[in-house]
Order: sequence, then structure tokens, then C-alpha cells
Amino acid sequence: MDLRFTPEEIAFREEVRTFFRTEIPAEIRAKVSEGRKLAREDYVTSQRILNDKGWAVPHWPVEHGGQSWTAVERYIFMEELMQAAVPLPLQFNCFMVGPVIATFGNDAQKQRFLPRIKSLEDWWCQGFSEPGAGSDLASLKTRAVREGDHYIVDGQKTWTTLGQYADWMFCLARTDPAAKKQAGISFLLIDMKSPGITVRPIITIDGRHEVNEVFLDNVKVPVENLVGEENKGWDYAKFLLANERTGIARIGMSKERIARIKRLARTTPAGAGTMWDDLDFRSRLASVEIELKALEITQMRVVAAQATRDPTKPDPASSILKIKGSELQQATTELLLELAGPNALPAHRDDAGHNDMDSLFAWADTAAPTYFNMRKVSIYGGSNEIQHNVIAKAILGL
Amino acid sequence: MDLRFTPEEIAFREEVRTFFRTEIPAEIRAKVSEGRKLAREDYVTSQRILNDKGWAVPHWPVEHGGQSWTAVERYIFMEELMQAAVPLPLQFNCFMVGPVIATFGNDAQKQRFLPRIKSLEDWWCQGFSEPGAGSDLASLKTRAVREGDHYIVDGQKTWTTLGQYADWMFCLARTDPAAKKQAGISFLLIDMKSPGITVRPIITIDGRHEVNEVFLDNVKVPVENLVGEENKGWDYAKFLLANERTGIARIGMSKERIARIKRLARTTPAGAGTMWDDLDFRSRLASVEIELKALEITQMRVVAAQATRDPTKPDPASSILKIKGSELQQATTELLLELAGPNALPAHRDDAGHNDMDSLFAWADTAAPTYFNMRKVSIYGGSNEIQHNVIAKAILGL
Amino acid sequence: MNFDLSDEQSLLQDTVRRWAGATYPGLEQLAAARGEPLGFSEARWNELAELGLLALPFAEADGGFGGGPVEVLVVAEALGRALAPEPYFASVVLGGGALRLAASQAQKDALLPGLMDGSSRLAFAHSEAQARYDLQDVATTARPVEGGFRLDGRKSVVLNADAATMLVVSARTSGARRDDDGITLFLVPADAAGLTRAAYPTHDGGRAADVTLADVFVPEDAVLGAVGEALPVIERVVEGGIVALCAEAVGLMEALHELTVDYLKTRKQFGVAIGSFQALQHKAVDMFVALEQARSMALYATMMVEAEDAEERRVALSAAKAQINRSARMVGQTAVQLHGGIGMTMEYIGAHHFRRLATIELTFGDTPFHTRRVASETGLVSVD
Amino acid sequence: MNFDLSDEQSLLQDTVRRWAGATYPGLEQLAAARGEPLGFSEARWNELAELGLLALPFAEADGGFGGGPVEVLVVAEALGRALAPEPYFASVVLGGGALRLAASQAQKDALLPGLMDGSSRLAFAHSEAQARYDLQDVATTARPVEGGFRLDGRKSVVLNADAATMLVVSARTSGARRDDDGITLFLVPADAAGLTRAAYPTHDGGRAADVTLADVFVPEDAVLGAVGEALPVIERVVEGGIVALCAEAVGLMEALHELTVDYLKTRKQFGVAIGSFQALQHKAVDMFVALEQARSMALYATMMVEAEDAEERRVALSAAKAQINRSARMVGQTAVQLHGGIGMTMEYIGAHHFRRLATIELTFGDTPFHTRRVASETGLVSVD
Repeated sequence: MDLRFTPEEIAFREEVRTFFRTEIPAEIRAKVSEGRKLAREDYVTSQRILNDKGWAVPHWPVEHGGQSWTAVERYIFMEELMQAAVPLPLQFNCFMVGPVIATFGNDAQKQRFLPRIKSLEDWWCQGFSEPGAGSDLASLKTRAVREGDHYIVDGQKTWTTLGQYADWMFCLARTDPAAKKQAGISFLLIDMKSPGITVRPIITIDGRHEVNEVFLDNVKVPVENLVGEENKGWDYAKFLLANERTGIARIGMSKERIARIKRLARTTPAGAGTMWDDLDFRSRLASVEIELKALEITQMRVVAAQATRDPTKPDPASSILKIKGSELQQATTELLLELAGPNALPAHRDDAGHNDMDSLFAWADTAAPTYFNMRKVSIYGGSNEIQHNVIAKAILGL
Repeated sequence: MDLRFTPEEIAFREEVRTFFRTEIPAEIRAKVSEGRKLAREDYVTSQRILNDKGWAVPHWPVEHGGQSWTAVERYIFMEELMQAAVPLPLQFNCFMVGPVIATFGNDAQKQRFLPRIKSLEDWWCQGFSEPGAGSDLASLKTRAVREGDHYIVDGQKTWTTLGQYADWMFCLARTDPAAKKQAGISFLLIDMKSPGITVRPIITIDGRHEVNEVFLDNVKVPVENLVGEENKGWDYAKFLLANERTGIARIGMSKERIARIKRLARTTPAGAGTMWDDLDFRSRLASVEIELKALEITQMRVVAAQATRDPTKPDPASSILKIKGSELQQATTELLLELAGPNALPAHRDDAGHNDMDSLFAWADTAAPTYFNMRKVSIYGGSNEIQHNVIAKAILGL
Repeated sequence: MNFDLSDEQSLLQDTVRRWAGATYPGLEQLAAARGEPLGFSEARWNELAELGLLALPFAEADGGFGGGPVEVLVVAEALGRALAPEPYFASVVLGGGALRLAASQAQKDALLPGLMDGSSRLAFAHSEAQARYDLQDVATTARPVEGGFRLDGRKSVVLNADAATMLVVSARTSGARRDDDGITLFLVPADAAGLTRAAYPTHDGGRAADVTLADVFVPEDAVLGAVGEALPVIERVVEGGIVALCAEAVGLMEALHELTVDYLKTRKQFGVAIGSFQALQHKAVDMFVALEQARSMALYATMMVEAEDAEERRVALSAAKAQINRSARMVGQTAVQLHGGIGMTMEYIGAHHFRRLATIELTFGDTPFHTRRVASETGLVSVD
Repeated sequence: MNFDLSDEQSLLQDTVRRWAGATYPGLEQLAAARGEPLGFSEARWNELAELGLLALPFAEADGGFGGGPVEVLVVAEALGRALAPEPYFASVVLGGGALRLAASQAQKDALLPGLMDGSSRLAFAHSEAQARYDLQDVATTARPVEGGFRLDGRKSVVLNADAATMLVVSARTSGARRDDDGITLFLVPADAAGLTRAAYPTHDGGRAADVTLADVFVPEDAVLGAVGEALPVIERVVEGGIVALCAEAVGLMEALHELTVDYLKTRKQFGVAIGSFQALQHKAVDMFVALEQARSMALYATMMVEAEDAEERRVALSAAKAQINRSARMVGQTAVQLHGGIGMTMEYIGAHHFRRLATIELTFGDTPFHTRRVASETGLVSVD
């Protein structure tokens, strides 16, 4: 047992840390850190820089642009990326549709899509969730009917994150209405410029436009855009969702937010001093740091065990990462909101730079939206209640 | 709306407060406050004093020795009793079998038993729970077979609190084995000196002998000791259990313990001063005080609503009192244990009076047993999980 | 001891609930009102005046209805349930509270008629950015000059300041920034020379402004109460505000709990109503318990806000606010969680309740602040 | 990064687990051992010696096996699972730790053979009643006299002091009660004139004693380490103790979680296994999560206990102990709750695990103590 990083791993960490902090524009990283809205261009810029370095999709097969890193190196990479407040490489591209095409797609699909996926020339969105389905994903109703060399797709998708920017959607649709729930579903790639697609914004609780509803009305999808076999889409979706869990704990993000809270606490007035002088506040922060450190080791244990696991099946231990990771992300946003205090109320102060005191609180207008927005992390990707069910069944045998 | 006590109620409070603190022996009250074991004689002494004053069973019908107090006065009485650390009047006598006999018993039973119940000349214990039944009380297996003018009772009871002191047991037994679960059960009064009864101590997690198993082997019970009608025992049990909930929040006890913690904190060394100087400890104490104050008002709301409720049916709102009341009782014991710190470890120090410093911690040996023992309050009387089910069904309609 | 409303109070409750329910039946009406320049509709404000609500807390001798804390509780709870955006809290509870407690008869005669008929409104310009929740922390200064005072400073997040015709402004006539003594309240017209308001929406759908005072002259008769002795008045105004916030929060939580239980009963997943899952049932029960605890403490705050002993009052109000804050966070977060995705959108009205509950936590003291206040005083359980 | 045990470590684990499982298969064997005068059986202690466990942490040059923190982790976890009552923690981890860190070669030569063959045992007589968890708080004094020192004072809750042949006693050779400097460690034979031990059982089934030192003479060569500079040694001894407590707690929680899940699967109520109730399932999952978090922090403590930087080490060990404490409370309480009545009796072995977990919380620092230590240092997340 040796829980320290090797000298090679430490050198690797320094390399990626330096790269992130010198090569990714500081303005973009500041937006991530401060919980401000990223423009489409910010995602693209950041991902192109990674792609140019060969680091956009290190977890992909080497022949498609991946790196032959160890699980530990991949872990270090993601943690450092998050701690440097680099935008996460677009999940839909890099962790979802890309690995599915690389694993189950045909050669034509690989050649056509993979390079544009990793460079973010094509922006992908996810067409899984439907109104009324929620955690019961397999009850989806969108149907695709084969007509000649096309499918005609009709239905409605929802919670389509950043769908407003998307060029393509990967979509689950029912191709065999007679089959039982999980059977009879296919995995289709749909051009978002296709006639019959309408994207409607959903404004989320933080007041932002992050998710959408997507209506599919008689949308023609060429048969060549079917991934793998017809009616086997559920298998590919399961593979994809197992991938989604990777790094779901977002420990680096929580660390980054804690570091930010510590910096801000030193300048936030409280009583005759600052919030940093409030040992009670700092003890509550320390409680979160402690649980986070424990979760970091738990995550390392999961990472270390990955070498000997079947990578196509989800590790039920990742449910722990999801539960605790989301709780801790949320806890950090509560502390940030507490720090902002009454200065968190203004949605946007045009007059914020008025004097020195106001400048001290210029950051505070995103504290509440960050808190609001992060309520999602215990809901999406399988709610924490579902994760409890998973552990109860798969690990405890209840 | 007027949430203050009337001058009459305040005068009543002063009267009972003074009585408790001057008439009930200080040694007995100190044992209660300090979580030390009470002897049978302590219970009897305390209850006789109440009985001589006419206050042993104020909630009974006046003709059997009750008082015509309002719900508020009864509430004040119980709260002051608990805050003065007077032993609770024996629940099995005063709140369980007494009201059942007074309501459903025949005249002979009333005359024979009630006076001795309230004076504690007869000590009663409860024969409801059985091994394997737990919260599913109605699945009981003890059976009573009628033979002439006797029932022959066979079975096993458990969690018989203070059964080692008991002269009598009130007991649920199945008299009609063919009937469905709740039907076919009768309510019997059994002399604990009857041949065939064996009491086996169960040592609880606090290391004390508080509960017992009671084995009934061919026990002859005269038919005159049947309460009410044969096979209707479940109705009487429900009535009894609804009574049991009265004052289940034990707010006065929690207040008494908090006051004790505050007193002890002032003399408990910590750092260069005492635990009273530790504002962090006191904030955690204040959190409990705040929830307790809220629960006290909640309890008053329930009390105020009692005037217009059917007293034979349990108020589902009392489930709130049970849930929060037990959580807060437990929270106070956790704070007491924290206060004791490493000095809580010794089970009994014969050498405790050695010096001034040791004397300061003479109280600490009961902190852990008190904490251990109070784990029961979220289990017995319908576990907190069961109480959640009750509210979900009866109040929320889920 | 009696928890029942009087007949008049029940009537008041019915009136406000009916008005609020009819006026804000859903998000559409709410959004329309919030879309107005001041974040609410003047027409609706006048309806509140016609219902007599704007005159409620003022003495009958002054033309009001002489309502007390229970009446405030009833109104705030009903308006809270409906998310009504009118500045009742800012103008009537806080501004009106300051007048009630400190104004001379001449000031009342001059101001109350307009306040009660809806033609004028107040804002309570006390808090400053550095002060956090410390009421004595005032850096704004008032310098005595010929015939009055000149005010300089900056007030932060003054609720509904853009809708006010008159501001109640605290400023130091003596002492250092965090001294208890030396604070004075002034009545300052919103259009006073040197007073500027930078208004903005707040995250709960309301509005506030930062108010800058640059050499603002006020005459001597603008002083509200005694010079240098305003802190006890400010404390009582805030205590009255806490009662209203507690009641509003109870209304919000009650609505949110009902929405959630309804959702659990109607939303189906895996072929059954999700309310059949025991784990979700128990969370809904925990919400209910938190709501009832909050309701009890709102009643307690109402009862104690007129206690004579300042320390007793302070401990009680802090305890109430701490409980309300804790319940608000628990109920709000659990409601969103149990709703799943739909709870995360602004298209769902419960999200608006959630946001308002979150800002209530940050108004007049958060949970650690008030818990520590209870701890640093004698507390709620006395040692005898 | 590698979480696997080496072959030797795996073998050690198997050995200790097998011994503990066979020796303490149930409450009966445990009760018999606890019923011995010293609270454990000398015969079992000798078995530990034969297995080499008593020699484990000592250097090979001194006749030991040169085991490090991982070996301590493995042994403490396995003994913890089985509730083994032998004074491994008091004698080998704490007493032995002090020797390892501070003893001269002559002292090692004199003491280690007896310790390793089981014929002698140590106790770590440091804590005093007023000190709570502050390691520098020492009132016991050591006055230099001709040829040695005379010790006066009172040590509180010295674990297994009644079983010790030799005590490691801390005393002040200079400075005031709470000074960092001026503490010295002494080796004091248990039968020294003027040393008395008032022994008693502890609430976790173990034993301890209050040790009174009345003018106890020790020669100069009884000094362990440097005069007046013992605090860093004491801190490291306690840090080693924390690693062992964390590991023991993980063993206890693991056993308790298994017992609880088994109970949920077998116990029937309302006609079904209670493990089919979702609310109970989710609580069992929360226990599991708490256990895994504790396991991770026990590993972290093991990794960090040999860090060179004292502050880094202190923060890490405090974080570990705080997490272990929190998990221990949650797992212990939930296990009792899910067992219902049976969990409340001493006839149920899980109750003994629960009690031991509760006392571990109070040994070498409770949750608030360690959380505050993390907060008052740089913490675990650095600000760059």
C-alpha cells in the first residue's frame, strides 16, 4: 500500500497544472470560478486549446486521439483541470457520444464524427430525457419509424443541456413499439438543422438559459446515422451513462470553490474584522473540507480499482461518489452564499463599482444563482434517491 | 390568539413548582437529574407524596381520584414535574392500565384495582410486546384458553419495563386463534405471583437492568380478570397506546437536562477556562434550545386542540412530538457526553473524591449510560420510522 | 393560552388570502406585476389601500386600524403564500414600524394619511454593505449644520427604495462606526438633492437599491425620535420585520409543502405515483415537521415581539429567526429535490418560493448569527 | 498510488483476523475475557506475543518486525472488528510508540524484550482530568533531586494502567500548566513507592485507572527523551494512537454494518423482511457511505502519520479523527435504530460495538476539537 503519488505522477501534475494556468485564458477561468455564464465561444476556445495539445479526450482510444495515461494520470488531469477552473470538456462530446461512436460506431461514423467531436467543431447535445420519464429513462416515447433509407422521428426531449448551441443530437428513440421497455430502442445521431426540430428554452432556477426542450416533428434521419444495431440502443445508453459517472464527484470543483471562499473570506467585512476571523464559519468550512478529503481518497480507491474492472459496467461504488460529491458541491455553495450574506440579494448591480466597499462585494451577485443552480447535482444523472437504491440493491443486496 | 398563560395558570404553575421542589425528596430528584438508578422505593415514595396531595393521577376521572384540570393545567403540571426532576408517575399504572380499567373495567375491577394503582401499592407492568413482533404488535402469539372460570395463558412477553418490581401485569393474549390479526385478542390482568410466571432480566445497552422477558407457562388467570369483552382487547390497547403518547415529547426532561448541562459547563475545565467559555459548544446547545422551544409551542398547539378532539383516538400530530421530542432528548444526551469528554469513560470511579479536580467530574460517569439509554426513545412507543409512516398516511394522505 | 384567531382576525385572513389568491393565481400574473418598472403594479397597491391593509398597524387615533403583531402575522403569511410582490414589508412593516415607534405627532399627521391611502411609500434605509447583520454598524454620517443636518454615506440593498417617496435613513451624529450610541434616524424625501438610488432586481423577484447620500440636507424636523438614540428603535423595527419574515416564510413553506405533496401524488414513475416510495414519503414528512416547527416559532415571535424586557425579546426573536431559517432551507431544498427536474425551472412556481425562502434566510440575520445570539445571552432554558 | 496490501501485510491481516475470529466468536468468550481481573486473559496476551504482534512496530535491529503504520492499521482493524479486549492499544501502540520515538538504546535494550515476549506491559500516563484534549496541559510536576526526580500529580483515565508493569508518565520539569515547553517523559515502574492506581472498568468494556503520584522517586535514567522537550514526542505518540483508533473504528463499523444488513434481511415484520422497506434501505446505505468515508480517512491518516511537516501532519490527523468520529456516531446510532429493541440490549453484540465507537469519539479529541484544529490551521484545501 502506498497512497502517495509517484515522482512521475507529481511531475505530470505539475505539467498539467502549469498548462491549465498559463494556456487557458484567465478570463474564461475567472468566469468558471465566479459562476458567470460562459459563452459558446468560451467553451470552444478552451476545448480547442486542449485539443491542440492532444488533451481534449485523453480517455479515448489512442487511435482516435486519446492518451495512454494510467487511471491515476487521468484522475490527476481532471482534478487539476477543475481546480484551475478550466471549463470541463463538453461532456456530451467527450464523455458521451464520442466514446459510444468509438466503441459501437462503424468506420464511416468514426471518421466522419470523432475528429469534429473532440475539436468541438460539432457541438453535441443529449436526447435521452423526456417529459414524464425522469429517472425512469426506459419509459421513453419518442419513436423512429423506418421509411426507406431514413427514419422518421417524432417526439419530445427535455432537459437538453446547452441544446441551444448544438449542431447534433444523440438521441434514443423507440424503433420497435411492440418490444418490452428497454428493448426496441435505437441510438440515432440527428442533425439539429434538420427540418422539424424546434428548440424551446427552459429558464432554470438560477434565472439562466442552460437547458431546453427539443421537439421532433417528422424529422428525417438517414439510416447511416444509426449507431450499432437497431433496437440495441439501450445497451449503448447504459455504456454511456456508466461513462457519465466518471468524475461525477467533481472534487476538483469543490476544492476550487473552497479555495475561492477562503480568499473571499479574507476580504469580506464582518464585525470589526473579516469573515476569516470567524472561527465558527471556518469550522463549518473545515467540516466540508474534511468530508471532501475523505471523498477524494474514496475516489482514488475507485480509480485504483478501475484497472481490474469491466469498464463497460458501472461501478456501484460510483454511486457513493455521486451522493457525497453532490452533497459537498451543494455544501460549498451554501457556504459561499452565507459568506455573501445580505449582499447576495442584488441580481445585478450596475452601480457596483461605486466605492471600495461595493467593490469588495462585486462577486456576491452570483452567489445565489450558484447555490440555486447546484441544487441540480443531486437530481440529474440519476437522483441521489436512485443512487441510494442502486447501492441498496447492488452492494448491500437488499 | 393569546399565547401567554393566564394569571391563574401562572399561579398554578408556581404552586406545583413549589410543591415538587419542596415536597419530593431532593435525593430522589437528584438521582433523576443525574441519570442514576432509582430504587423501587424511590418511585413509591415519590408517587405516595403525589397521591397524598391528590396529584398522582390528575388526568383520571374525578370520581377515581382525578382533578378537573384544564388541558393547559395538566400540561403545566407534567412540564413542571419533569423540570423538577420528579420521577414520572409510573406510566404503566397511571397512564396505561388505570385509564383502561377506569374506562372499560367493571365496577368490581374499578374498586379493587384503581386505588392501589394510583397509590402504587400495586406495581403494574405491561405485557404487550413479544419477541418477533416489534412494531407489528398485532401479530402476538401468547394465547389464553378458557377452562371453566379461568384462562390458561401460555406465551412470552418481552421489553417488560421494570417488570422485576411488578405485582401485576396487564397482558394481551389471543383468545380466538381463528380470528384475523387484530380480532380475537383479549385484555387480561395477571397476578405476577401466579405459578408459571418467570421473569428474566435483559441488560440494556446502558448496562442496567430496566427491562425483562416474561415467560407464561400454563398460568391460571381468573375470568374475573378479563377487562371488558373477550376478543375486544385490541380496542382497549389502542385506547391505551393513544394515552401513552401524552407528553411523549418529554420537553420538560430535555429542559431539565439542558439546565443541568449549563450548570455543569460553568465548572467543567476547558482550555484556560471552562466549557461555558466555549461559544461553539454553547451555540450547539442553543440550536437544541431553539428546536425545543419550537416543539414546546407545537406541543401547546396540540394541547390547545385537544379540547375539541375525540380523546379515544390518537392525534397524528402527536407523531411530530414523538419524532422531534425523541431527537431532542437524544441531542441533549450527546451534548452531555461531549461535556464530559474523556472523563466519561470510567464506569465507576471508587476513588472519585480524590481531589478537587476529580470532584468536578464526579457526575461524568452517568453521561455515557444516559446517552446509551436514550437511544431507546426513538425506538419504543412506535419507532420514529413508524411515526413517519403515520404522518405520511394520516396527515399527508400519501 | 389560545391559538385561535379572533373573528376580526379571521375575517382579515380571509380577505387577504382571497385577494392574494385572486390577484396572483399563477406565474403569469406574477410575472406581469414583476415586469412593471417598480416590480409591482400601482393599481394592486391601491387595492391594498382600499382593503385597509396599509392602515392596519397604525393607531386608531392616527386613522389606522390599530392592528398588532397577530395582524401582521396574518397578512404577511397570506401575502407570502401568494408571492405577492407589493412592498408591504418595506413600506408598511419596516418604514411604518419606524414611524409608529419614533415619529412625533406632527410627523405622523404629515405622513400617515399618504401612507395609508397608498399615495406615498416608505423605505427603510439602514443597512450598509460592511455591516452584515450588525444593526449598530453605521458609517453614514449626519453633520449638524445651520437649520438641520447634512448626510453622507451609502446604504446597501434598501428594499423597494425605488418605489419609496420617503426614506427612513440612519446616520451617525456621533461615535465610531460600530458604537451603539450616536445613531439618529432621519426622514429624507426620495427626491432630496444629493440622494441617488441605483435600483436593481433581487434574486427573489423583488427590487432594492443602493442609496447614496452626498451632502444631503435635511431640516431639523426631519429627525425621527431622539438624536443619537436610534439604535433601540432600529432594533424594534427589525424585530417587527423578523415577525413578518417568519410569517411570510411560513406561508411560503406551507405552499411549497402542499405543492410537493400534490406532486408526489400525481407524478408517476416506474408505473406508480412516486408518493408511494417510502423514502420520498419520509422526506415529505420531514418537510412537514420542519414547517410545523417554523409555524410554532412564528407564533412565538408574534407573542414575544411586544415583551418589555429587551434581552428576553432579543433572545426570543433570534430563536424564531434561526428556526425559520433552518426550516426554510430544509423545506426549500427538499421541495426542489422531490420535484426533480421540474423543480429546477422558473416555469414551476415552487422555484420562486424556494428563491424567496433563500433570501429570507439572508435578511436580518442568518442561522449562525441568530444561534450565536441565543448562545451569548441567557438562552431559552434558564438555569435555576 | 496503490491501495493493495503487500503479501506480508495480507498474511498479517489473515493471521490477526483468524486469531481474533477464533478467539472471540461471540459474546460469551468476550464476557469471559472481560471477567478476568485485568479485563483480559494473560493467556491470550501471550498468544499475541507468539504471533509476533507485540514485536510488530519495533525496529528489526531491536528484535522487532519493523512494521509501519500500515501494519498498525491492519492489526487494529482486525482486533477492533472482534472487540478483542487485550491492551494492544495502550501497551504496544501508545507505550510502545513512546519508546520507539524517545527511548535511548539502553532503555530499549532493557524494556523491549519483555514487551515483545509479553512478560511486561506499558501504559501511557499522560492525560489529566482538566486537560480535556489539550496535550500540553500537564499539571503533574517532576522536581529534580539528588540522583533523579520526584513526581507529584494525578493522571486520569490511564488506559489499562492496572495491567502495566511500567508507566510512561509525563510531568512538568518547568513552566506553567499549559505551556508547550517544560514537559518531560519518565519511565516509572508500576510498583514504584508512592504510585497508586485506582482502577475501574470503562463504558466500552475495557479498563483504566487514575494514577496518583505522591513524591515518587525516579532515577535520572528514567527520563525518556530530552528533559523539558517531550511535547513533540507526546504529539507523535497520540498521532500514532489516532491512526490505530481510526483503524479500530473502521473494523467496528464494518462489523456493525454487516450485522445490520443481515438483520434487515432476516428480521420480518408485517409479513416481510424489514429490509424491503425503502426508508430503512436508504439508512443502511447512508451507513455504508459513512463507513467508506471513514475507511478512506483511516487510509489517509496512515499515509500522513509519517509526514515530515508537523502542521501538515496535525491537520491531516485531525481531519481523519473528525471524519472517523462523525462516521462512528452515525453508523453506531443508525445500527441501534435499525435493530430496534434488540439493538438496545447487551445480549446483542452490536451494542458492544456501539459503545466502543462512542468512547473512541472521546479519546484523543472529539469532532468539534479536531474540526476546529483543521479550521485554525491552513486547512486541507490550500489557497493558491
